[in-house]
Amino acid sequence: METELKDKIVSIEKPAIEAPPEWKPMIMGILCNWCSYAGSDLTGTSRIQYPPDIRIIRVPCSSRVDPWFIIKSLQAHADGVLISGCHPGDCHYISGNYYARRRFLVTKKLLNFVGLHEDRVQFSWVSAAEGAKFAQVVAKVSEDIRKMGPLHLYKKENTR
Amino acid sequence: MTKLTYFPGCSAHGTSEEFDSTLKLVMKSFDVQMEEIPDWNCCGATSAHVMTENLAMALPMRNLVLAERLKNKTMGIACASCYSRMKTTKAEIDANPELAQKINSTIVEEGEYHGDVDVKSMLQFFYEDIGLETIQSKVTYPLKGLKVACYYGCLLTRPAAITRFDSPEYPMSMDRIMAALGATPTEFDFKTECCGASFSISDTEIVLSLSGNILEMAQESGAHAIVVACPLCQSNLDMRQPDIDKLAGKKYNTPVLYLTQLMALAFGSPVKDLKPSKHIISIEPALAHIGEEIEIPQKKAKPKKAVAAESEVN
Amino acid sequence: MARVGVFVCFCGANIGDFVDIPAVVEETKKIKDVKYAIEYKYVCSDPGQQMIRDTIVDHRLTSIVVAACSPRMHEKTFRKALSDAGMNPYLLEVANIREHASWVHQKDKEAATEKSCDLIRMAVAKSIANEQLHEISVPVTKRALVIGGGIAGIQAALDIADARIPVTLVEKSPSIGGRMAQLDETFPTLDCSQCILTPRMVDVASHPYIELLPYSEVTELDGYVGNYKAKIKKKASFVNFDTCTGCGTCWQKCPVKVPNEFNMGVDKRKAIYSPFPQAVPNKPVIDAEHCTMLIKGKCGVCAKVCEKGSIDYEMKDEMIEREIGAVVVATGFDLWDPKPYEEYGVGRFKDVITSLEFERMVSANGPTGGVPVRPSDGNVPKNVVFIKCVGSRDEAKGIEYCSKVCCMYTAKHAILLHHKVHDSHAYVFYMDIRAAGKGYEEFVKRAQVETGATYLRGRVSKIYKKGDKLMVIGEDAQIGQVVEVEADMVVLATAIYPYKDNPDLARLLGISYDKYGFLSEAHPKLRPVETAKAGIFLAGCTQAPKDIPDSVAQASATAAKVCALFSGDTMKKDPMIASVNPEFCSGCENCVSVCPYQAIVTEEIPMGHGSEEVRTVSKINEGVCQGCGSCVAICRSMAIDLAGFTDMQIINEIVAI
Amino acid sequence: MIKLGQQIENKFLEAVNNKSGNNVLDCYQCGKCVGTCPVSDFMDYPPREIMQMIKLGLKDETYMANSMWFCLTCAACSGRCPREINIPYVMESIRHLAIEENEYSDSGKVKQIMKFHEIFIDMVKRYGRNYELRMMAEFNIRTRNLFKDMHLAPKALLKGKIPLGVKKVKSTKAIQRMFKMAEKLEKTQ
Ligand SMILES: Cc1cc2nc3c(=O)[nH]c(=O)nc-3n(C[C@H](O)[C@H](O)[C@H](O)COP(=O)(O)OP(=O)(O)OC[C@H]3O[C@@H](n4cnc5c(N)ncnc54)[C@H](O)[C@@H]3O)c2cc1C
Ligand SMILES: Cc1cc2nc3c(=O)[nH]c(=O)nc-3n(C[C@H](O)[C@H](O)[C@H](O)COP(=O)(O)OP(=O)(O)OC[C@H]3O[C@@H](n4cnc5c(N)ncnc54)[C@H](O)[C@@H]3O)c2cc1C
Ligand code: SF4
Ligand code: SF4
Ligand code: SF4
Ligand code: SF4
Ligand code: SF4
Ligand code: SF4
Ligand code: SF4
Ligand code: SF4
Repeated sequence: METELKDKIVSIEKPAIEAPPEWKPMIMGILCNWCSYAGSDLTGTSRIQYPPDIRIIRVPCSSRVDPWFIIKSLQAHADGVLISGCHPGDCHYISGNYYARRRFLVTKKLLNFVGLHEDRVQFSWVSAAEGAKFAQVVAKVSEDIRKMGPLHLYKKENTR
Repeated sequence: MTKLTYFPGCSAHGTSEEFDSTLKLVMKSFDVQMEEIPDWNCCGATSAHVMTENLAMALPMRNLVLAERLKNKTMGIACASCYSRMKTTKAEIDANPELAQKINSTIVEEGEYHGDVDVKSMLQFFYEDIGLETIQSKVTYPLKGLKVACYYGCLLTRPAAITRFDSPEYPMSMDRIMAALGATPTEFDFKTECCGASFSISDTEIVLSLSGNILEMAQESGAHAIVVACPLCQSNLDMRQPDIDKLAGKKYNTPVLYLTQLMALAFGSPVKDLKPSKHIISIEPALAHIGEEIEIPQKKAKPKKAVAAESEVN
Repeated sequence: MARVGVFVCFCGANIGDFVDIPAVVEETKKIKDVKYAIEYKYVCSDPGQQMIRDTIVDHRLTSIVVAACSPRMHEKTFRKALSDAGMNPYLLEVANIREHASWVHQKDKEAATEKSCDLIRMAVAKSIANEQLHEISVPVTKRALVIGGGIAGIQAALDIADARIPVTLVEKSPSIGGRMAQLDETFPTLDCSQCILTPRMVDVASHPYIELLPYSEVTELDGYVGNYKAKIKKKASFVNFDTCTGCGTCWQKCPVKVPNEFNMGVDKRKAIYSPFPQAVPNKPVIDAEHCTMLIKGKCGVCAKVCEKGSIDYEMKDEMIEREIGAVVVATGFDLWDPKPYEEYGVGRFKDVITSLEFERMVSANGPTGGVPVRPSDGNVPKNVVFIKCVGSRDEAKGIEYCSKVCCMYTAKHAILLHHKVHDSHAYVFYMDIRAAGKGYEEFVKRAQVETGATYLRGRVSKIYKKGDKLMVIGEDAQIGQVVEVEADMVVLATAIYPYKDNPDLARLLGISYDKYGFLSEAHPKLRPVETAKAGIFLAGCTQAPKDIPDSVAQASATAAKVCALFSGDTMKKDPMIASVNPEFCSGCENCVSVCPYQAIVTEEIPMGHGSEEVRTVSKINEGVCQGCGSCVAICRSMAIDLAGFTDMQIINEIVAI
Repeated sequence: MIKLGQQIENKFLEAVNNKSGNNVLDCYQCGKCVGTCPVSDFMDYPPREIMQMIKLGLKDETYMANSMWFCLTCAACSGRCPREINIPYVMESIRHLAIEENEYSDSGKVKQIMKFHEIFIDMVKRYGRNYELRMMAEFNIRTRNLFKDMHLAPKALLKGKIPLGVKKVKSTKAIQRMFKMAEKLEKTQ
């Protein structure tokens, strides 16, 4: 996996790619089960609309998120990653989100180091009651990524 | 020989000459050399503080700068009000270098402020630097029989965060010094009540009422005299006493002595050195109690057996 | 070879109207491992579930994906369907195409359809890596440990024991009863505290399912929910409780007097003592700090007078062990020391006392026979000033919080003063009157109207002494005037504060506490009696200030929790937990430090290859692990994985889009 | 009647908070300061009420109060305030704000107190130190109360309690320059 990663990083370093007109960003959302995933469900139950650019993966806790998942997402098809967990102090597992936050900051530094815009990866706190906030967060990440442009030239058909 | 930078304050050469002179006597017994800050200025007292922000800090700061030049560790201040202004200014500028610089810019001739002199009241200096043991060791004429109410006033121990000395509510340092001299401090709950200080001239009515309460409580406590460590307190309680008497319709006849006067006396100075003539309320009747037996409320004598049962086996 | 079956749900119009389901099914069929895909109107309906069961059998499927609503909604339903068809329920994945697609992209059917396809693709990819998991069952030791024998601990112990579950009740003082035993009459009904408490204390002592360990402390707790092991120190009492009859001859004859804690030091007790007449057990202990026999070998009177020969000066502390399944902590409260209130003359004025001292004085069984007296001269006070919120709600000198019970007990004290001294008058200085409870406001009214207590709104500024009177100065903010009350006695309603050693106990139990030392509940609203550590519960004032009704209610709630925990011989646990592969573990112990539940321990295993040497690796206790995954992400050796959310499963999801 | 609700922003509160380094909103109206304050009986609004007036944004009423002029900065109140509000600082800041905005009570008492402080500062400016006798005289002249404290004068003078002269600071120039610069600082704020 190490060598694979290195190869990929080199390719990412290339200058920003011109976005084809039909391009839509692809965002990988990794959400904790207890707060943010429940919040995103609430967005649905409340019928709050947001850009259809996000694909959501459920994990027990934001502390389950391995930096590898972020890198792998960007390597695969995602133009951006959103990680979301419980508010500080509300973690279902007492202190998990605190570790996640620390690890995430380190990951951002790594992204910077390899030449990626650090806002391709974002972190947020969304509680189970914040359906509207989840929609806002997705809209914001989506807009940020749209400004940054695609990370991958080809649509997924080529790699699948 | 210890050296102490001395800030006498405006009243030292005026209203409180007897404080100044006995202070010097006492310091001599302790072998402390007092170096008066050359060309010190008024600290601005309450007035500068009431009316202005910067001047209120500039005036004390000039003294602090001058004091630093003497290179002694500590500056002792005779007046509680000066002490408070100086100490507060020091705390504020030490905590805020920007402010320090700003205020320092108004002090052109005297130079820069470094912040390396300790500011203490004389009481604090006696209590912390000289110590009760040394004080006691100098006593040649114990003040046995003299009951005193120790009055600290508001500014010697307040605000606690700034003075960091004794208790703001019920301080004991002066009481302990008095006890070391052989006198008996009374249980006096108005130790730190305000005497009206700065209203002495502008609103005398307030002073009469506040100082009146203090005299009343001192008398209630059975004290022969009040002991103070500040010229403002002294003048309010002493000079205004006849007026207070009139208002209260009774004679308090409670002399107000500086703690240094009693220290000097206990260390062997004759009464005339205390400059008794300076006092509006004569001090002699109070001093006459020295040598009297004091009736200490005896603990109820218990039968021997019961006493033993208290802690030990019979 | 994976054979995945996919069921796409219309949810009536909920999904059907916004997602082109037939197109989704067509697209799904193109996925490599999908052997079967079908759409259905309501998959969660009975026929829908029947369809799943049938298809599993008919098509020999190896994993199932349902594309429908959120897994938080029906994952359980579908898992059961799998089970019923003889398939491991954890081979199910749910693609959330309702909350995450149809409902949030209602204006863009094309995008919603495309997204649904992606979500299904991800779920299929994940399901391929799904493994068969089995619910973990942890054996439970059906014995509860209750720490603290105040009213909360007593109630919890009795409720649990009544369910025929054995209880070990550990109390650090010589008798159970706690603070309530010190109270006279109690608000809001003014019934006598002893009368309602003593029967319960006796019940505890005689209950066949309760083992009472007085004069004991818990010193260690190991293990996890259902399987704890406690070490308990039985402090040497120097009295053989088995033979002692509690006759009292020894303490009548003992010559050493010590301030009596039970009476807040108002009177004295002996070096051998039983704390109060109704004590349970009513056997004395020798206070080793004061007994002259134990200090310097002189005396021995008690041994001489004891007809039963129950005194044993050689007795040593004894350590015992108990295996237990759950713990209820009910260690109650101490009173905050009002020493910082120098302006009230605390420590200088003898007649400025605390509320609990007053409570003992007005108690019929108290040191003054139920009459309040001034400690300075023994006279009965006429004017009594009560000051509320002493220490409480005072950031400068005390603590920020409100102690909750003192408004009420001060009203009680005003009434009791009137009952005991008819020509007395109570002045109550208050900031607010917090009387939220059934019958509480009415009770305060009783103090104000029937008793005629004068309530003054303000915090007392200063107390000074004038002759033998206490002059109390404060503002009456209602009229904006400073008032001075000439009082004979002043009672301070000092704050409720946890015992100093509460944090030590918390650390020993592995639970958390707040900055004051109160033990922390798992959730302030929805899990107020549980701690973050499974199997440890909280009752009474150890968690926060409370009155008796609240303490009792919380205690009964802990009993319900304990009984639920013990309802089977084993506890079922979610199998989605972490495990270490010792071959990869480098023994760095990073995982140990991140686990919020202390579920990870280290063990030594042989180096292998026939070597004699050992190495340290981590091991996860499956009874304790809650499956958060922190350890998985932190492990650089990739030695840990989390069942149900394995690296493989998640990476599969990631690369599927 | 005091009408509230006409303005949402409480600029006055903000100004007091900024100047005093306190948050007046911390005050929960317990009144401990009032019973403590030695001069609350002389104030038209004791400290607790001043706090509430600031909270309500009653700027004009606060400026017209005499309370801050009576405050002796004795710090007894702040030592007891359960919310750790530095009340004398709050008093000081409204005093300074009132001076800045030149809006304060013209009651005789307040005028008298201000006059005293002005004369005192004037003495310090002139001599670097306080000249007690001169000050008393000037105060009496300026407040048109020539005979105030006259009954004390003979005895006090006789006993040397009030010296007839003052030992000036040598460098009065330096002091005066300091005054000027400090005044300038005051204005630039
Ligand atoms: C003056 C006053 C008057 C009151 N009046 C009333 C009233 O009228 N009505 C009312 O409803 N409430 C009243 N209360 C409140 C009432 O006292 C409490 O609600 C009640 O006592 C709380 O019970 P508890 O079991 O939580 O704590 P406690 O009664 O404090 O019991 C705790 C027990 O745990 C033991 N313990 C502590 N630490 C350990 C340890 N480490 N190991 C083993 N054992 C330990 C203690 O020895 C004690 O026996 C009053 C409180 C006060 C202060
Ligand atoms: C405006 C407001 C704000 C609040 N905010 C908070 C807050 O922020 N935090 C907080 O902790 N608390 C808050 N509360 C209090 C909180 O709402 C209550 O504590 C809580 O809802 C009580 O729950 P309950 O189950 O006892 O009663 P309820 O929530 O009233 O539930 C009772 C249920 O019983 C049903 N029912 C009634 N009669 C019958 C019958 N005869 N047969 C069958 N069913 C019946 C009712 O339909 C209802 O569903 C607030 C209350 C109010 C009014
Ligand atoms: S399974 Fe979910 S989506 Fe389908 S019908 Fe039931 S509730 Fe609706
Ligand atoms: S130890 Fe002996 S004397 Fe004391 S109570 Fe027990 S039986 Fe009685
Ligand atoms: S041996 Fe100890 S406990 Fe017994 S009577 Fe003597 S002092 Fe009391
Ligand atoms: S319960 Fe009442 S007396 Fe006690 S802290 Fe709260 S408000 Fe104060
Ligand atoms: S973090 Fe990984 S390698 Fe380190 S001890 Fe834990 S399991 Fe072993
Ligand atoms: S998954 Fe969480 S609870 Fe389980 S061992 Fe790892 S860190 Fe601890
Ligand atoms: S003491 Fe402090 S909190 Fe209480 S009224 Fe005064 S300023 Fe407000
Ligand atoms: S500092 Fe001012 S307000 Fe506070 S007690 Fe002293 S005089 Fe009163």
